[in-house]
Amino acid sequence: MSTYFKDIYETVTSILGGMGITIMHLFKARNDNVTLQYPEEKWPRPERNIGFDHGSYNVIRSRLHVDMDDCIGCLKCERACPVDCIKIVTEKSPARGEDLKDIKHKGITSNGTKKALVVTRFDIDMSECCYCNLCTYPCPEECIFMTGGPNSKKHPIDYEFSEPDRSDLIYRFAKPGSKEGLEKMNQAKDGGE
Amino acid sequence: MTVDYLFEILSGLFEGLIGTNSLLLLSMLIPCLAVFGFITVYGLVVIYAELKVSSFIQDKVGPMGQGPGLHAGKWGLLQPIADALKLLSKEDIIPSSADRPLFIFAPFMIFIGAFISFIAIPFGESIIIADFNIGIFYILGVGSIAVLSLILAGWASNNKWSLYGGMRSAAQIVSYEIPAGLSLIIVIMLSESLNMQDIIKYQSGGVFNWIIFDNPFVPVAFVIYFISALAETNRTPFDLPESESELVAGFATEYSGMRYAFFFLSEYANMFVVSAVAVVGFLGGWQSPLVGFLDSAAWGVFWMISKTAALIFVMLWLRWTLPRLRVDQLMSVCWKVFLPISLVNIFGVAIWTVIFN
Amino acid sequence: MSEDKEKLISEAVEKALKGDKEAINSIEDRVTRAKAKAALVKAQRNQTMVIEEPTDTNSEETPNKNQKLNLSQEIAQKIEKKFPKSIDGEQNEKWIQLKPENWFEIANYLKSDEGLLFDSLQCNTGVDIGEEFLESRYNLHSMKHLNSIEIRIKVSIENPEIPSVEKIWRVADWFERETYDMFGIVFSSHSDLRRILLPEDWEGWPLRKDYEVQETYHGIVIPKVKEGWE
Amino acid sequence: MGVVHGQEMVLNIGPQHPATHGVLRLQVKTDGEVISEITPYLGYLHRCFEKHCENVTYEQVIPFTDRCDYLASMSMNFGYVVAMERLMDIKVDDRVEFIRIIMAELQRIGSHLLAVGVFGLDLGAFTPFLHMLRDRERILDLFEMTCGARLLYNYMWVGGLSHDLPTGFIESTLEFLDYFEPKVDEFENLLGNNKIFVERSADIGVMPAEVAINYGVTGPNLRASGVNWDLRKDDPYSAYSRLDFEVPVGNGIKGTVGDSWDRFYVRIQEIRQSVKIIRQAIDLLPKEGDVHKAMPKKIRPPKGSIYSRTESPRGDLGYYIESDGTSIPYRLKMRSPAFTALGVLNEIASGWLMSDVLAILGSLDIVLGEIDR
Repeated sequence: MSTYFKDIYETVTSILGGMGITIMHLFKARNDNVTLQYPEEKWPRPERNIGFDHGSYNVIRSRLHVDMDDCIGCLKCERACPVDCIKIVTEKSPARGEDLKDIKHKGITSNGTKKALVVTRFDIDMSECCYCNLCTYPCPEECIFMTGGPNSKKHPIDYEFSEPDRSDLIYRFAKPGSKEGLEKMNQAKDGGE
Repeated sequence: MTVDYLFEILSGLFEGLIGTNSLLLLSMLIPCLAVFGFITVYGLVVIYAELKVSSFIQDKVGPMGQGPGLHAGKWGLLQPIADALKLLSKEDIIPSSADRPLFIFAPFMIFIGAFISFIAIPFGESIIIADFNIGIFYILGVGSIAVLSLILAGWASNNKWSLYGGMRSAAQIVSYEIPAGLSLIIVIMLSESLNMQDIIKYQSGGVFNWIIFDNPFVPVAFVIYFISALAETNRTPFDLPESESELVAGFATEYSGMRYAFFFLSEYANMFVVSAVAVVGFLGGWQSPLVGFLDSAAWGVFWMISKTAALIFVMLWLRWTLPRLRVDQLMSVCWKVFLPISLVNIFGVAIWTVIFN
Repeated sequence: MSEDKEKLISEAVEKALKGDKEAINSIEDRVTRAKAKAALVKAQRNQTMVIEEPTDTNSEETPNKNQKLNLSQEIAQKIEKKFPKSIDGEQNEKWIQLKPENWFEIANYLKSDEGLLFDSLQCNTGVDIGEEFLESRYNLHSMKHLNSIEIRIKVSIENPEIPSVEKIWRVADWFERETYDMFGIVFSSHSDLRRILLPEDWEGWPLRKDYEVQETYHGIVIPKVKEGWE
Repeated sequence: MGVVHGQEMVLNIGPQHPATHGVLRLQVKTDGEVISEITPYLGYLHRCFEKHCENVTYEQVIPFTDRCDYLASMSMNFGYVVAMERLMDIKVDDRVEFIRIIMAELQRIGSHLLAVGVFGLDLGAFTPFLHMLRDRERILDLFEMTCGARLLYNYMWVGGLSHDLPTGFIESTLEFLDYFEPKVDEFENLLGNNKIFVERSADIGVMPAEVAINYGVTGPNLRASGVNWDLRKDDPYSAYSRLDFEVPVGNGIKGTVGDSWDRFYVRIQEIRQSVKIIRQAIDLLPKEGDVHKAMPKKIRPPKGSIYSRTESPRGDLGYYIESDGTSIPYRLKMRSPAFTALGVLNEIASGWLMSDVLAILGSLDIVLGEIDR
């Protein structure tokens, strides 16, 4: 009998205790709320203090980006990718370390390396990318990176990318027409000789 | 009564133009439409309230936005309308193996149950559609139609989860009618009437004449009634028939679109009915808490609705606080706790009345 | 590379190791300098490894390991005594190689003997060790004595049959099903030997090294090359 | 009292069901609401982890381990790198060790918060679940700050870490801990002490210690059965031997030892212990150090095999690695704790009501990604 009343007492007190906690949250809703009103407010959140210094907050892993002017076609990123979502095709440059104006090829990277290869295809399938960041470390020229990564000053954080068609998520970074252009140049060279 | 009143007005207006029978029908139809409109508007409001209360309790902001279109209006006020439109425009799916007529009939039946309860609820001294002399009895009676329709929905869906939900709700609602009824018996004992208006008039004269403050046994009866009402309307912690983590959605698993909306709406309508009965029985109905303070027919509607809204808020508040009971615990709470306490209460009230009055 | 260059490099590296970095930087030829630097790094790593080795033995893991090594042989001897000719091949420091025949009785002994009490089967895995042999490996652990051993049972790929220990360690039920699923090792007298992770009608044993993916599954062609890519 | 037996009904809970925590199918035999037999069917989330690992290099395995237990990716990384470092005899810096411990314990808090919250959700309590998600979100913020990813980190590498800690991380973590500690009490009051919750979980699904050990159940589930077994204490890896913390065990306060409530309680207590560990680790963390120092240029472990265990939030996480001396694993097996925890379900949950079975399933805290791999 005593457990009967004890149970009733415990039930009532614990339920009232729980209700007390929830009503406190209800009244403090304005200060406590953690919702990010997404399209208007974006990360990094502008007004609410979350305790981080946004200036040093620069390692968000967003989509991959390649600075083609710096790429030397060493294939290290392709080999590092665990899901094989990077595909690179290179061809020998007719003139090592020299700009090829016709196909907008730059001969020297910003680190000063002379390029021996022309990258005719540099495709990244972002729909397969697993955002592991493994491709960015081996790059000797630091030209492949996640936007919002170490080069975030050049490329803003951009984590909302959607496409109506899945094939649009295959990013083609190589300069358009570089393959044909290169062929033409080689032909012209052959003809000249 | 409203119907008679309307009939008089209408016969004054259209005398000789339309037959008496048609006029009577018309004067019945108008209040029905009004009730339907009230339920719809109230449904939208309470859905919004539920969204907001739950969000605030959970440290969120709930539906928000700047304007119509992509956003749900200022403070998300358009959210319930968007919800309703979405439900209305959804494809109506009837499973091929379902019992088609029963499947279609069940959601309307549960709505009818909630709908016809409304006609006996008084919103003011003369604002009541049908002033039965057995008002409370009537509401308890038609409230049970919900059980039938839930079983119907569960059976007709031809789905094991729905069947579980239907069976659970049958056991639950039938059991909890008993403590709810026994608690209301105290009200009837004190007011010596089954008529809603008489019960309210018995409580006239300020907040301390309300039945809940009549004697120390009545608050207990009020709590028992309120909890039983939660169980009857399938609200947490008694939402076993549709417990989403166990039975997917219980009896409503196979329903979609408009039919699902009817289940949804009648749950909220039932919440209003049981709260209104609690207000009439224990909290003075449409009467102002202070004598002479905002005490007119229009303010009567205000008092009635605001008291009911307060009880509905407690229901929402409980829902977002408590976990759910198990089937056997639900039954043992009813039969082992509420029933004996209700009986003791009746004795207590009887003895108290004999001694002190 | 010519011999004098090699000599130059080794001299420079030796100097650098003693602290004179200029010895390398002063090399004129770029290629030689780079090679010298690489050699220096290699030498430094060797050096640090030499330094690190003694600290390794001081850390708390190593004595444990030594103890385990002894334990493994000790238990192997015990098993050999109790069940003669059940040890397969030579005794090993790290694991016990058993023949499949007596495995159920040995497992029972390992679990119930007071001195051993291996009451927990930590892990069971199959390995395709090549040369037409499969191996089932059991990692046992004793909650009381805090010992761990590894047991390996080798079977031929034609007739991969090992007695089930499901009745001894209940956890073996699912582990054995998984090993069966992946390697096709049949655990005889298992009560419910079905595939566990793959669909029941899948063909082949995926983790064997000679596995080839089936062409179609329920009429669906299994893609092996990425579409729209090449 | 006579018991009425009805006709037996076979019911499929899942693969699409709100309470199965992923894609799990439980085929149950029911007699009314009483469930007499449970047969789990796995594999709906099978992503060929082990087969993949035989085709990628050792570094590339790490992103795959992330995806096994997606609620405790740090711990998954941690277990793998510890196994690799044992295999290759690499000794890493104190700084790396303590950063790893901070991350693993933060992850343990996050994972336990979700486990406890979802357990409440299975019993119908919605609000505690969202409160716990709210705090887990702050932990994910801390992770995002460190390595840029919120869920799948690829943060711990063999011999080091992918990034050093960012500036302000320690302050943010301490700030979070100060904010978080009182919240644990609130969770306990809101959910754990609620009488309805106690009634639903105490004495339900009792798992005695022998059964737990026999079925290979580990981690909080085993500790709830009263067995003091924690790899951080009993087989210390990383720098855990230098930290002072207790191992909470279930003691049956509200019911029997090893019931669902104990499993809840042990997790709540472990959250408190993790907070304690993080504070100590922050104190012991060396200020300077290169997190890439011990990383080998090319990972080619010597020929041989290793079975290495670490304590993930769900229990003993074992990696069996067989190396043939190349840079690609010859065989890599993950012994996942949730796999064995699910195996015990039929033993402890048959004979209970349907609601109880789902409550027990919730209390075991399984993650299907890790079970199916």
